[in-house]
Amino acid sequence: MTDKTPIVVMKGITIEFPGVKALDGVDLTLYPGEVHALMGENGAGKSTMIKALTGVYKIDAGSITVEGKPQQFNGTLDAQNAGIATVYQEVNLCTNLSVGENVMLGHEKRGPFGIDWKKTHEAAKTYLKQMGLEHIDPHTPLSSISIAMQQLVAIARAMVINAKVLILDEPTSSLDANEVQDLFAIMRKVRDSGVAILFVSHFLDQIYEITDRLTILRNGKFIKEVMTKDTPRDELIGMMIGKSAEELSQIGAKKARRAIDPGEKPIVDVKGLGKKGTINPVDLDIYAGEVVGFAGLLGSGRTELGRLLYGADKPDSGKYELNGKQVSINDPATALKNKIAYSTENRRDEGIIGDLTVRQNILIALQATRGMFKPIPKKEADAIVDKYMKEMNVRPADPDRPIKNLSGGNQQKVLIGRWLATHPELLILDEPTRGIDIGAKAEIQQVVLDLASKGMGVVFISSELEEVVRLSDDIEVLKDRHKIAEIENGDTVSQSTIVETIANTNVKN
Amino acid sequence: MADKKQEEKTNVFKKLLSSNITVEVIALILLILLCTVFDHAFLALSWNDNTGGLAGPIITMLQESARYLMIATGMTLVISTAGIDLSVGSVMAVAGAAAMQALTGGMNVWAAILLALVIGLAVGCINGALVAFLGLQPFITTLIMMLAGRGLAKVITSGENTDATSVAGSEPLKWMANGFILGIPANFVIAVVIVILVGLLCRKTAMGMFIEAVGINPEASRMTGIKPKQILFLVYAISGFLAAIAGLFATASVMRVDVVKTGQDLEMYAILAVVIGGTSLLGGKFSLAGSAVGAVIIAMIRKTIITLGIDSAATPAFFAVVVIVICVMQAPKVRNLSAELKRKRALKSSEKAVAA
Amino acid sequence: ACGSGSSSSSDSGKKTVGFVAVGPEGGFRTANENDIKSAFKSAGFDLIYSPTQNNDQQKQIQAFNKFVNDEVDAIILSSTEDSGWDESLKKAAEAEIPVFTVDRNVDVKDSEAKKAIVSHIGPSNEWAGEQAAEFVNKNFPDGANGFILEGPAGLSVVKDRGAGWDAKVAKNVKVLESQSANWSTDEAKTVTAGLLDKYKSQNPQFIFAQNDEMGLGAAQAVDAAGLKGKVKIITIDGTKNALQALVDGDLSYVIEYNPIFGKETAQAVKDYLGGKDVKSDIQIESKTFDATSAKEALDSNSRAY
Amino acid sequence: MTNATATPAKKAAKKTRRIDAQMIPTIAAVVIFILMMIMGQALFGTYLRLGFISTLFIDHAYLIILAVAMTLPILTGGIDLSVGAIVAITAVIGIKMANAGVPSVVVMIVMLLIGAVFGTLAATLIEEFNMQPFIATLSTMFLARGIASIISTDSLTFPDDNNFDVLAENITIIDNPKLSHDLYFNLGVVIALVVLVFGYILLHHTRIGRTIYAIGGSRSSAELMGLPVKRAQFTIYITSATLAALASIVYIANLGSAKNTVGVGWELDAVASVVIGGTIITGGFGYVLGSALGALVRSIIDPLTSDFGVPAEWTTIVVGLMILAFVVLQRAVTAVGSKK
Ligand SMILES: Nc1ncnc2c1ncn2[C@@H]1O[C@H](COP(=O)(O)OP(=O)(O)OP(=O)(O)O)[C@@H](O)[C@H]1O
Ligand SMILES: Nc1ncnc2c1ncn2[C@@H]1O[C@H](COP(=O)(O)OP(=O)(O)OP(=O)(O)O)[C@@H](O)[C@H]1O
Ligand SMILES: [Mg+2]
Ligand SMILES: [Mg+2]
Repeated sequence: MTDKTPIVVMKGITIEFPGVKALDGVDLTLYPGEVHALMGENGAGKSTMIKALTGVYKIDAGSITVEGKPQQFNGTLDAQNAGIATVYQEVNLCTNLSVGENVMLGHEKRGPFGIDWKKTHEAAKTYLKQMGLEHIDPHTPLSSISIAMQQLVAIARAMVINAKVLILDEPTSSLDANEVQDLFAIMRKVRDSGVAILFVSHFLDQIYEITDRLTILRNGKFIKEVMTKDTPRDELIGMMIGKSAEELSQIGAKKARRAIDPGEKPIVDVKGLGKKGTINPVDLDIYAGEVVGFAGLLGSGRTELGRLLYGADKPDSGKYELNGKQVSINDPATALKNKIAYSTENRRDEGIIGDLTVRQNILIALQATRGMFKPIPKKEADAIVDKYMKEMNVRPADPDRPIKNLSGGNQQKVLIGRWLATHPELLILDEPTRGIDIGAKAEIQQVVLDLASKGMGVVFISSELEEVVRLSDDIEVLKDRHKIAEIENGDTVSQSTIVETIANTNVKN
Repeated sequence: MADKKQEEKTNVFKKLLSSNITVEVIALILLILLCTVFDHAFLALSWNDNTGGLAGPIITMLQESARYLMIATGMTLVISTAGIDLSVGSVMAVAGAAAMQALTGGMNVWAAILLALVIGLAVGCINGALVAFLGLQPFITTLIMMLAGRGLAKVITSGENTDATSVAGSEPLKWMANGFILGIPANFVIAVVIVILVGLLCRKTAMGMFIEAVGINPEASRMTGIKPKQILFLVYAISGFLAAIAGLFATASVMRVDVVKTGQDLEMYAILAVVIGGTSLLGGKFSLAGSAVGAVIIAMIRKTIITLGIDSAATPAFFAVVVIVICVMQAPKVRNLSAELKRKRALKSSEKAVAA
Repeated sequence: ACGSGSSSSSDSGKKTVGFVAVGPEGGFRTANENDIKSAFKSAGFDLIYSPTQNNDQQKQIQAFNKFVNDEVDAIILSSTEDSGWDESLKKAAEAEIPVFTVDRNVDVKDSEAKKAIVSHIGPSNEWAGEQAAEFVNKNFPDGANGFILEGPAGLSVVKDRGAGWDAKVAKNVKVLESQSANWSTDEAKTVTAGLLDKYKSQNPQFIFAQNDEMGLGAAQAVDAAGLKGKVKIITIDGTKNALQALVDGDLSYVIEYNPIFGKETAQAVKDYLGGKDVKSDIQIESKTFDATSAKEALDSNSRAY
Repeated sequence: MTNATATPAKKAAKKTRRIDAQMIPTIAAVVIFILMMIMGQALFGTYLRLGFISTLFIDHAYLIILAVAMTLPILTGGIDLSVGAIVAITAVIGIKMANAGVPSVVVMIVMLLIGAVFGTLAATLIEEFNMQPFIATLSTMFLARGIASIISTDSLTFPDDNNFDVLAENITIIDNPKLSHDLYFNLGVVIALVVLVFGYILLHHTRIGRTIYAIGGSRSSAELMGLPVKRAQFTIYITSATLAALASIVYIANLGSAKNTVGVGWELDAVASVVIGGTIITGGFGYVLGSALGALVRSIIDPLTSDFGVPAEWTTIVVGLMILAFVVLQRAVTAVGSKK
């Protein structure tokens, strides 16, 4: 195996941003016909390494050779021309165009009169089909499909380029188990055709399932390159976080279901809440100290239900009671006033305010509830920022950086801090652990449990059934934009309970 | 300890170098130098007993800059929300027309000033309502208001260039544009005070942050409980109000409104001042100080044109050249030239090392 | 065949006249167009008024062509430019619609197009420029230094007034600098203040402002510099404000550019449509004012603008 | 089985929805334009005359070209403010050259090249020096206008024997006894229509065109997708400036004369046309066909205002209100349409 000639060799890569050395002399070697994973915590420098290779960032020191030739790409286009196809961590597609156009952009099929749209859309269809997206019409506007599907579209797009190197930065973060398997099937096929694949994921199971070789980074430094099959999990975790695996905070067994007194009133009680075309009327109640999980497949309407609860979309039917009082939550401002907070799954478009600092991003929601002309006193603000930076373990621990310069996982932590700072009674978390490293994931799960035990109501939306089952008291199961079941969590409930419920329930439309 | 201090020093130095304002100030100084070379008395100041203030080229330049300061400040806030206000020039004309017409109609001078400000504010509010609540595009909305505002000014004066020079009792207004405070032009002082007030309003409350948030990502802002519509409405209203003050400066200086010329093309100057000051037309972070220096630069360019005696036919070309030079100086490519060179050198040496 | 609109009007007996205008721009222009409108109204015409924006000739051409299509009985053309009208005039000629140019004359090359123009009515810009030069020559027989404040570069009014000045000005009169102040009072004040600063040592004695608006601005700068009365300011147009300033001693000489010729225009149109002969060039008399004649004019309250 | 029958129905629904959502503003423009024409005809009786329609196109061939030109930068979220000034500088230089005896074809080529040079300058400032399009083209606007005035502030006319006339020659299709009922066009109109087709093909049938839409959606995404963003930007600004030069050719051929002040404010008319035609000023959505239509709508607003007998001082207000009414109406139709 070792006598294979590498296709990409990166040596001593150093990249410095004002104030941080994101990469410090990192090596990476990719071999054809192998899946290679970049491993490391949030902010370790994985995405930066990928951007260095594809010419998005200029390197400050080091060398890159592709197929033996020294290369200095001046942007993705150059990298593409050299046979490197990339799907970046944040989905980068154009929401103003259709799905098909996005897949084929830059590679449209041409006829005698320029682009031949019929052929192009047909081609798009076949690529979409490869990704298991045969049900999506290429003419659908991209903006109308969920983030997860957009992720798949982005991967389909990478397939169009006949690449020698395929780079996938956290492609599985928003996919459910089935889709991950579909994706792996494709990756195997591509790998076997002799393509080198660079893969990033925070799911160790996936890493052990699909990869051949690992490069481990920590704090922008190269730690080691190893073969996957020779490396036990604890050793890998140890290398990634710099301490032994045992020290990782562990969450015990499944949460015990919170008993509800017969006379107790729920915080939130909705009846028939719905919006035409997005989610059919749903009944739901959430008690203080309860974690309610939303489970369902991609596009089942979990996000839409969360948004309705928060007033991000205006419901067009239903009754909404909050602590026994009838309210109408028509916009986020009202929701926040009523102590409801919602952390979005779409971090880039609806979450972070990119050019503002981490500090401002933490404070902004609290500030909005207090009103524009009542600034939070500096002392109080400092305390809040300090508290949540520490609590969420945001790195780098500098609150005065623009949030857009943080790694994806750290952005997510800051956002959760933002919502906690408003002291909500009901906190809706939509995919809060997406893109978060194993250490931090456990931390966030712990935070959820702590919050609940202090009396907060939590809605927990996640594509990972495992964590839904582990954290929730009640699980609402959704399918095709209908609530199909409400499962009281207990010893008999497991992931398969939910999967079966979904499979065996038919939704009348 | 000493090391740290050293580091801080270099940091401050680096920050200064990378700031837009530094480039602006350099440009301003260069323009002043250029003028001084052509006209040795350019920097000379004298006391004018006639007006009770300092006199000299720099003073007239500051006097002219007052109106740019006003519209550039409003424009900064609007641009920060990723909008644009093309109507400021017309609002100047409307406000000026209202004041002059009211004065000739025998209205009390303070009432006339108030009337002008209210009208400016009202036009701003209409802009704001159309953009925020009807969701129209700022460019086209304020373009329409630019057309309609000019018409409104004509309606107010029945198409005349109303002249209030000889109206008795209008001294306060005249003083606003022509008077002096401690020898410094009153309008410049007033303008600077207003800019500082707006600055304090933005930075001491959360207004500035909210405006920037809306400009950076309106949807994310909405999700944090900010009401983007209110913010949008607010910035256009402020812009209208400040444009009215600028209109008073422009008309009171000659106590006459010119329905066609007052404020003509000034929206472009204001936008230039804002962009030179480092606020992006795509919205987001804004710098009022940058815009203020930008406004003074615009006045200085116009002064330079007069001082150098540039042929009136060539004026626009000269203006263009100066603006291009300033913007190119601010380009990251040019500014980071030394850093870029250093990086290239480091890369070369590391490549050599790899080869060896 | 189509339409019952007012524009195809022969049945109603009232003649329709299209007025391709510049638009209300204060001072001269507003007085002129209002006068034409009211004169035609009282002469029993139906006048359709079509102004342009920003002095844009294109919008005037569009309006002109529309009047041809509307088959109006006559077109009054107050053009922003003196050339570029051949195509449109040809159409008017083909449709047999008489055209009367007012204020600015137009240059026509095409013989076909020339036929459309019946008459030109208006005062002369060159004459106004000449008067300004004559005044300076007379007042400073030993020569003098001064400035000219021009309108926006390229307008033919600016050129004609300038040409008139150049034709008549004496050799010993030196123009230190010509600057554009864009017809604007406010800009003129700034520009003049700058020029006075710059040429302090050369002792400027006159300022020729190509219109009243700029002259009034210059006067304020001169006043602020403490030079009132020492610098003579000459302006063209003759608005009430300027005459008042003349009386107050802020200005020294005002040359009228008489905008009141609606009656003459309406009469010419009426005569032509009635089959009478019309002079091809109807020159409108303008006056010049000094302080005394200005006071008389103001006191008699006869000025319409 | 149930699935199989359900899918096609869903698909069909999605397809029509797509057309609705993006085309509605443009369709609204068509409908409102027709309504305006009918209103003009009903009230004043001259708007559907063949002569009116003929001159509408002939007099606004230049604006159609400019609107198509302006569509390109606006689709990317940029703008080209220099088009009016480029008309001026190319016109002044063109007529000067013609008077110096240079053959007309050469003159036209030089005019187009001058346009291209200014476009290249703007694109360089934007791409190489990070200037925002608004500011870069504002600078080239001042520059072009300034150079035009330096060259000449005279009213220039073509010499008698020039081939520009050919472009302006009327070609009559329907000849009626009265000129106002003739249907005619000239080569300028043909050029405008060719430009329209060119714009359509460029935007919808070339990869550069698709890149333009992608940049309008998200420039950083377009870059990360490996699209030739820089090349597209150069193409856009060079094309728009060159088309402005072409508009200049068509315009001065019609007039036979020009001067440095020609085209003041035309950039704003062009922007208004583009927006009326349904293109979003922040980029990403819109069609050239809409822009051409927008140019026609913009063009009949002025005659309507004057026919209504609006008092002089009120004209710009009414023009403004009419554009506003148009934009609001369009917005309303779009809102209702996309809700469905
Ligand atoms: N454009 C930038 N400017 C400044 N700092 C940056 C920039 N991009 C990344 N960084 C910093 O570089 C470091 C590495 O970030 P990177 O995005 O590569 O992390 P990552 O390993 O991909 O993390 P994650 O798993 O969270 O995606 C982080 O500390 C981040 O804050
Ligand atoms: N703006 C929109 N317009 C039309 N349909 C939409 C829109 N946003 C989402 N949808 C559709 O609504 C359905 C529900 O989406 P939603 O995002 O709520 O799913 P979900 O269950 O949260 O799954 P996930 O977030 O994991 O994709 C999906 O079919 C999606 O395609
Ligand atoms: Mg990453
Ligand atoms: Mg979801």
